[in-house]
Amino acid sequence: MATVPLSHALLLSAALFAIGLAGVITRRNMILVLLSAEIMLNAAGLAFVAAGSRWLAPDGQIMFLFILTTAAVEVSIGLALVLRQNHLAKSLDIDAAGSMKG
Amino acid sequence: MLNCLWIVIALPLAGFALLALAGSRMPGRLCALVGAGTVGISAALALAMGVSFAVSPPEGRQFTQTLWSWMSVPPFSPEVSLRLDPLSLVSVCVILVVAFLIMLYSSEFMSGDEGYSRFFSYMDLFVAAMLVLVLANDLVFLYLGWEGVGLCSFLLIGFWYKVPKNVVAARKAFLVTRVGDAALLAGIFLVVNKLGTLSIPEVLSRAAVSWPANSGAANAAAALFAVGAAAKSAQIPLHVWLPDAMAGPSPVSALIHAATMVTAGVYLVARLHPLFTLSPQVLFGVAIVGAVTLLAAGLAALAQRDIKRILAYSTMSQIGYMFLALGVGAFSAAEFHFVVHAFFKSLLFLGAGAVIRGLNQEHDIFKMGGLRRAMPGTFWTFAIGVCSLCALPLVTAGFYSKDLILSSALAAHQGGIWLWLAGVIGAFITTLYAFRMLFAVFFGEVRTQVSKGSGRNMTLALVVLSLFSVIAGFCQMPSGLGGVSLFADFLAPTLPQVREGVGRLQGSLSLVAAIVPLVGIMVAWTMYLHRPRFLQGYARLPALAAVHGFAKQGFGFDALYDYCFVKPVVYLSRVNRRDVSIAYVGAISRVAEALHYLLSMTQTGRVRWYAAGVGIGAVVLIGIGVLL
Amino acid sequence: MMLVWLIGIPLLGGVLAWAAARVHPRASQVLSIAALGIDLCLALWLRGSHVQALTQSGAWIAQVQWPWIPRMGISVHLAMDGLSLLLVVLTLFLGIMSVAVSSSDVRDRPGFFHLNVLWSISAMIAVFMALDLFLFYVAWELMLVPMYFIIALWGSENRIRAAVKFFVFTQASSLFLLIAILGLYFVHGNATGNYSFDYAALLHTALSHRAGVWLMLGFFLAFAVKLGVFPFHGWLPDAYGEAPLAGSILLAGVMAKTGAYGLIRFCLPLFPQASNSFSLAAMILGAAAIVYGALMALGQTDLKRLIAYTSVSHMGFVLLGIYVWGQLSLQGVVLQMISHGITAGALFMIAAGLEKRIGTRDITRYGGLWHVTPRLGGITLVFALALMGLPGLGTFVGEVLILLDTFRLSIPLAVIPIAGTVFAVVYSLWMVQRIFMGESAPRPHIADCRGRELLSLGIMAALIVWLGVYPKPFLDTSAPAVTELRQSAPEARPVITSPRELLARGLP
Amino acid sequence: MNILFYVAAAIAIVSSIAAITRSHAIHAILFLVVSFVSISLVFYTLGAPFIAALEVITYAGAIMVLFMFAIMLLNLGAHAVQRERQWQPRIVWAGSGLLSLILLAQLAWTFSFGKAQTGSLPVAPSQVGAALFGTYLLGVELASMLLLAGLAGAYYLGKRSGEPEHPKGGADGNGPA
Repeated sequence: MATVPLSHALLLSAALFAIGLAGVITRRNMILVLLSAEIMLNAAGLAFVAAGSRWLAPDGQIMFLFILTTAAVEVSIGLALVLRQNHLAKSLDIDAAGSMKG
Repeated sequence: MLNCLWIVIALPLAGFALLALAGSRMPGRLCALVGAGTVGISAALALAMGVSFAVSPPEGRQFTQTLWSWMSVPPFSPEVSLRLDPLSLVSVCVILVVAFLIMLYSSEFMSGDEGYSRFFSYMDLFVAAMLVLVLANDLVFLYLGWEGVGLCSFLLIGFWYKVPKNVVAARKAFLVTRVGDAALLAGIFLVVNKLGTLSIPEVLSRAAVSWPANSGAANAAAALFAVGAAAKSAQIPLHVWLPDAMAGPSPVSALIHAATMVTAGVYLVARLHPLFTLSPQVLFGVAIVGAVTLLAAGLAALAQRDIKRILAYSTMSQIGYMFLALGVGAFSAAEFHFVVHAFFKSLLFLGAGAVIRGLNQEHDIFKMGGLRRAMPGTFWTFAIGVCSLCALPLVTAGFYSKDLILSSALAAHQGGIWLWLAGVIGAFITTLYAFRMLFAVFFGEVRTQVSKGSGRNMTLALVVLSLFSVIAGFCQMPSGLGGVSLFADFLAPTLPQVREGVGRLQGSLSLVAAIVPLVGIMVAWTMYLHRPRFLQGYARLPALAAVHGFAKQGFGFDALYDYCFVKPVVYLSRVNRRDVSIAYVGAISRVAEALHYLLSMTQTGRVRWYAAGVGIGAVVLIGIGVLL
Repeated sequence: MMLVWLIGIPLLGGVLAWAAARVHPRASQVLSIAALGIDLCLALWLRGSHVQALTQSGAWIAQVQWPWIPRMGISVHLAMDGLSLLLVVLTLFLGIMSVAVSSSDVRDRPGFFHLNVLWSISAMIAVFMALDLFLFYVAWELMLVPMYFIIALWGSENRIRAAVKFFVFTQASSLFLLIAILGLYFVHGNATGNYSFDYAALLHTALSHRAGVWLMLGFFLAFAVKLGVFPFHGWLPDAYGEAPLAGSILLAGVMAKTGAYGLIRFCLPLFPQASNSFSLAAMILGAAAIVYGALMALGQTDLKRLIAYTSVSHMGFVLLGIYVWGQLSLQGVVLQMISHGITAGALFMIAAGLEKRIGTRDITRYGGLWHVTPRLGGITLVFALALMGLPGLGTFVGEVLILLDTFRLSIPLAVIPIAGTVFAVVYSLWMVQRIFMGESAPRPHIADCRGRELLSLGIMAALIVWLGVYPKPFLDTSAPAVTELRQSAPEARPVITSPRELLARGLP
Repeated sequence: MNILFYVAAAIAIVSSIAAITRSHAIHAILFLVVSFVSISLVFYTLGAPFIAALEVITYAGAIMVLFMFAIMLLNLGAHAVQRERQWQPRIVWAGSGLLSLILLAQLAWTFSFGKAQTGSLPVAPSQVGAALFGTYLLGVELASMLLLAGLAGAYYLGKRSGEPEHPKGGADGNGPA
């Protein structure tokens, strides 16, 4: 089975991570920020799995599992909060929630 | 008998303590009694000791009494020790007698003044300090008396403290004399440093041994002591405080600024004369200062209108004579003139006080006049004082002491003739301003009425003083007139004999010196009494008016010192009130605040900005990782 | 054992005073005076009983050494010689005076106030007796905390700013002290193998010149700030001005002396060569402080700040005297410290009295008080004369001894302080005349000083006169201690003879 | 086999970029689903079939559906799309894009050293299962507790404030959860 060099896999995860980061920084809609966060999480998981396959050890995949659970929990809580925020502040704009100023 | 020497000082000190602590509760008469009494008793004691000293002098004609050792740090261990020798004995007696008479006078003069007990306590403190100065056998103990005297002059000049002018004058007096004291202190340090001892006879003997004539150390020490003496005796460079010191009551001016304190400088130079003979240059400098002062002060006195300021400048010029005598090496002549001057100058001041009191605080002589009939007692005693001041030949004591000075100035080996000439011109000017004052005050028509005559005590004091200022001269007669030299012989061991010039030139010149006062009286009479209009004509000339104004301010010394010392210091302290040297403390706190503001700017509150911050942080860290 | 009691009694007294305050506010004051009184008697008894220790130099009057942290070489090592005995007696005396007189401006929480006063006094006594550098540093820090509370809680208008400024200034400088102590500890440790903080052990450590200079500067900075020397006196006018009466007296009277004591006991003996090369700069600093303090005192309108600046000027004399390191100048320094403590204490009492009577500290609003309060005027005059060094009063003896030794060292250096004494005349007379002379503004009736205030001021006036007229007992007490110190560090004495060489030497 | 990897990677990247740039929320989510599916394909090529399946089930399935619900609940209308567009002007994209590119370049530079190969042997789910309940037993328990916490949190936050613990009427969620 032809193999893929580890650096390429890591490169892919880095790219996805960067895309996710750009999304978090740019989007003002809370949901899409959460979305981009998901991309970043997934990229991290990809890196783990790539490393796991490189060392032929199941640890990478187990780590992905844990990332998966956290991602799931994070989304559920995140969305609940977004709903509550939308209910309170009548807007999904992330900048509106700027009361914690220095 | 002699070892109760310390009681002479202790009595006035006790008087001071008693009056200071319980003065306000004592009735007026008791205050005067305590004040004058203590001084009287110590005067009597001093005279008794004087007699026993003259009758059976202790060995070496000097007696020292050490009370206790003041500080005991090995090389520098001053003792509180007193020394009685002819010089200090004469000075003590004169001081105590004059002080007692002035106290007697002021018991009536100051009656009714609300600070009555305070006045007598300060006077007692002054007498004690002056006695310490005169009797001190230890340089630092002398310095204690020296400063104590300065302190009392400060307290007494500012006695009527309600008037701001007096307060400023008091501070000015203490400050200027303190400059001299600093020089004196430096001199003492030099002496201790080089000779290792503080007791005066020890210092003089070691100086004679280890310091060659005209050596650097001798010159420096003598110069420093001379500056100290000049400041205390109000000689030219440091004289600005004396005319203002007239702000004090008249008895104070009589005692402190005529008879005793201002002559402390003369006493110091006389006491340390072996040190001064070691440096002829400084001695000659002293003579020059004396000559310059007597001329300048005389001229300034001519231009004054205030009776007490005339007498102040006159005191300055008479002390100029004493410095002249010291400068030419005639130390006993200076001491003799000090004695005579103490009598007639305190007489003049007390007379002036009586006049001022009589014309309820009128100081300007041209507003007085014709007091001859109104206050006969004061007039006659004042006239005797004036004659003694101008050294009326043969009759007054002033003649003998001034003649002694002039003849010894003539005999001086360095610039004698010029000094003599200055002295004679000075005598002429003295006669001018003295009789100008006499005519203005006592002759001519009455301008202000006399409201208060002088009482019994006051006239008694005036009469006794006038008596002294006449007979005091006969104990030291020049060789031409009977050659009695009782005074000089008495002082012989401690002060060198007076070298009288002999020969025809001497005789003729001293004759000239005797005639000058008479000529002076004639000139004064014509100018001020006979044809005053003659003088007014000249007075309007702009040049003469300018000179007159300039002389009136005491030749601009006041303005000079004020400009180059007082103004910058006051300006500097006012500008620097906020203490610029610790501004850096404020600067540190301001920098901290600025940094704080910068950091708080980053907390914008927008989530995306924080995410970007995290991103930037990651990039930076990885960048560092990558680069290193 | 006696020394531990000396520190313990004020500590105990403080706690009791705090407790007693709940019973009756006056009780805490009485109790603290009693505690300090017992302590003072203890100290005087020590002086009396150990006379023979005073005669032959080198012997400590009393010494206590208990192991504290043996592994680090730290021990509670307290010892007392003539110098520290005099300073301890001065501390206790000023403590009693300040507590006795300051009942008026301490209305809220008197118990806590007296606790702070007593604890700071015991810390100061510990500073004067600690011979273990670690214990010295602990006591040095402990001194600050109660004083901070005294200023911050009972001070006048902007007391918080002044208290913080005081605390930050002294705390920052004592950090340098800590670094220097540790530096010395380690240098000594790896040089000789035994790591110890003990003074005797650290005394003769071999130091390279550069290390010596840096460590010495660490010590010097901390002590110079506490001494209030010219460039480091930023906190002094504010702290003295804003502190309550007891605070000002303790600050001016005793805390400044801890700085001087530190220099004499630790800075010069521990680093003789470094101090020698630094001595010229320090002496010039001292002389500058004299003139600068005098000049600044002239410009002040707040009476307490004026007295603070006079303290800067007098501490300039002390610094000059210390770095001349002569037998005369050091004994002069001891006397200058004692007489300045008394003079500054009394002047602060008078300033507080005047502020209580007239309601403001602004000196331009005073005037013509002599007529109303002659006794207060008389006493102020005595202390103003002491301030300017009139012979016959304590300060003169101190200044003369210092000036003479400086004169023997180098004449140009002695000229500035002598000019400084002339300046002193200006500000002290100006102060007295501004308050008591001149026309008096119409004022409600003001009571002259009597009772407790008159008694304490009278005692202090008597003391300053005794110091001036018969200072022998004080000089004899400090003589052996001073000779011992000078023998332990002979190289610290600078050698500047001719002005040319002075200029050639220039700054080290 | 590795051709498949590169194709899937490309699809993943493109669809991710599309996901974050769509102004219409639903389109974004759909693109994301495509991205997750392609990533699961990548997992497969890397020899982790179990994870690939999981990825599709949880990520693409559960989480995206959750997002879908959220968006549906918020019933973002046409005006939302319009607002989205003017919420992120081009300039902001440039800034964040630049930052991401820098980050990408750095990571690329650091990863470019390794020579190792991946996916030579697939890691069987049995191995994963054994390790899961072997060494990582504690981790699994923690993960389950985490999920429980998430459940409780979501339930509590989802409830509108002021609503009683047990609604009196029928369990008809009257209004958005």
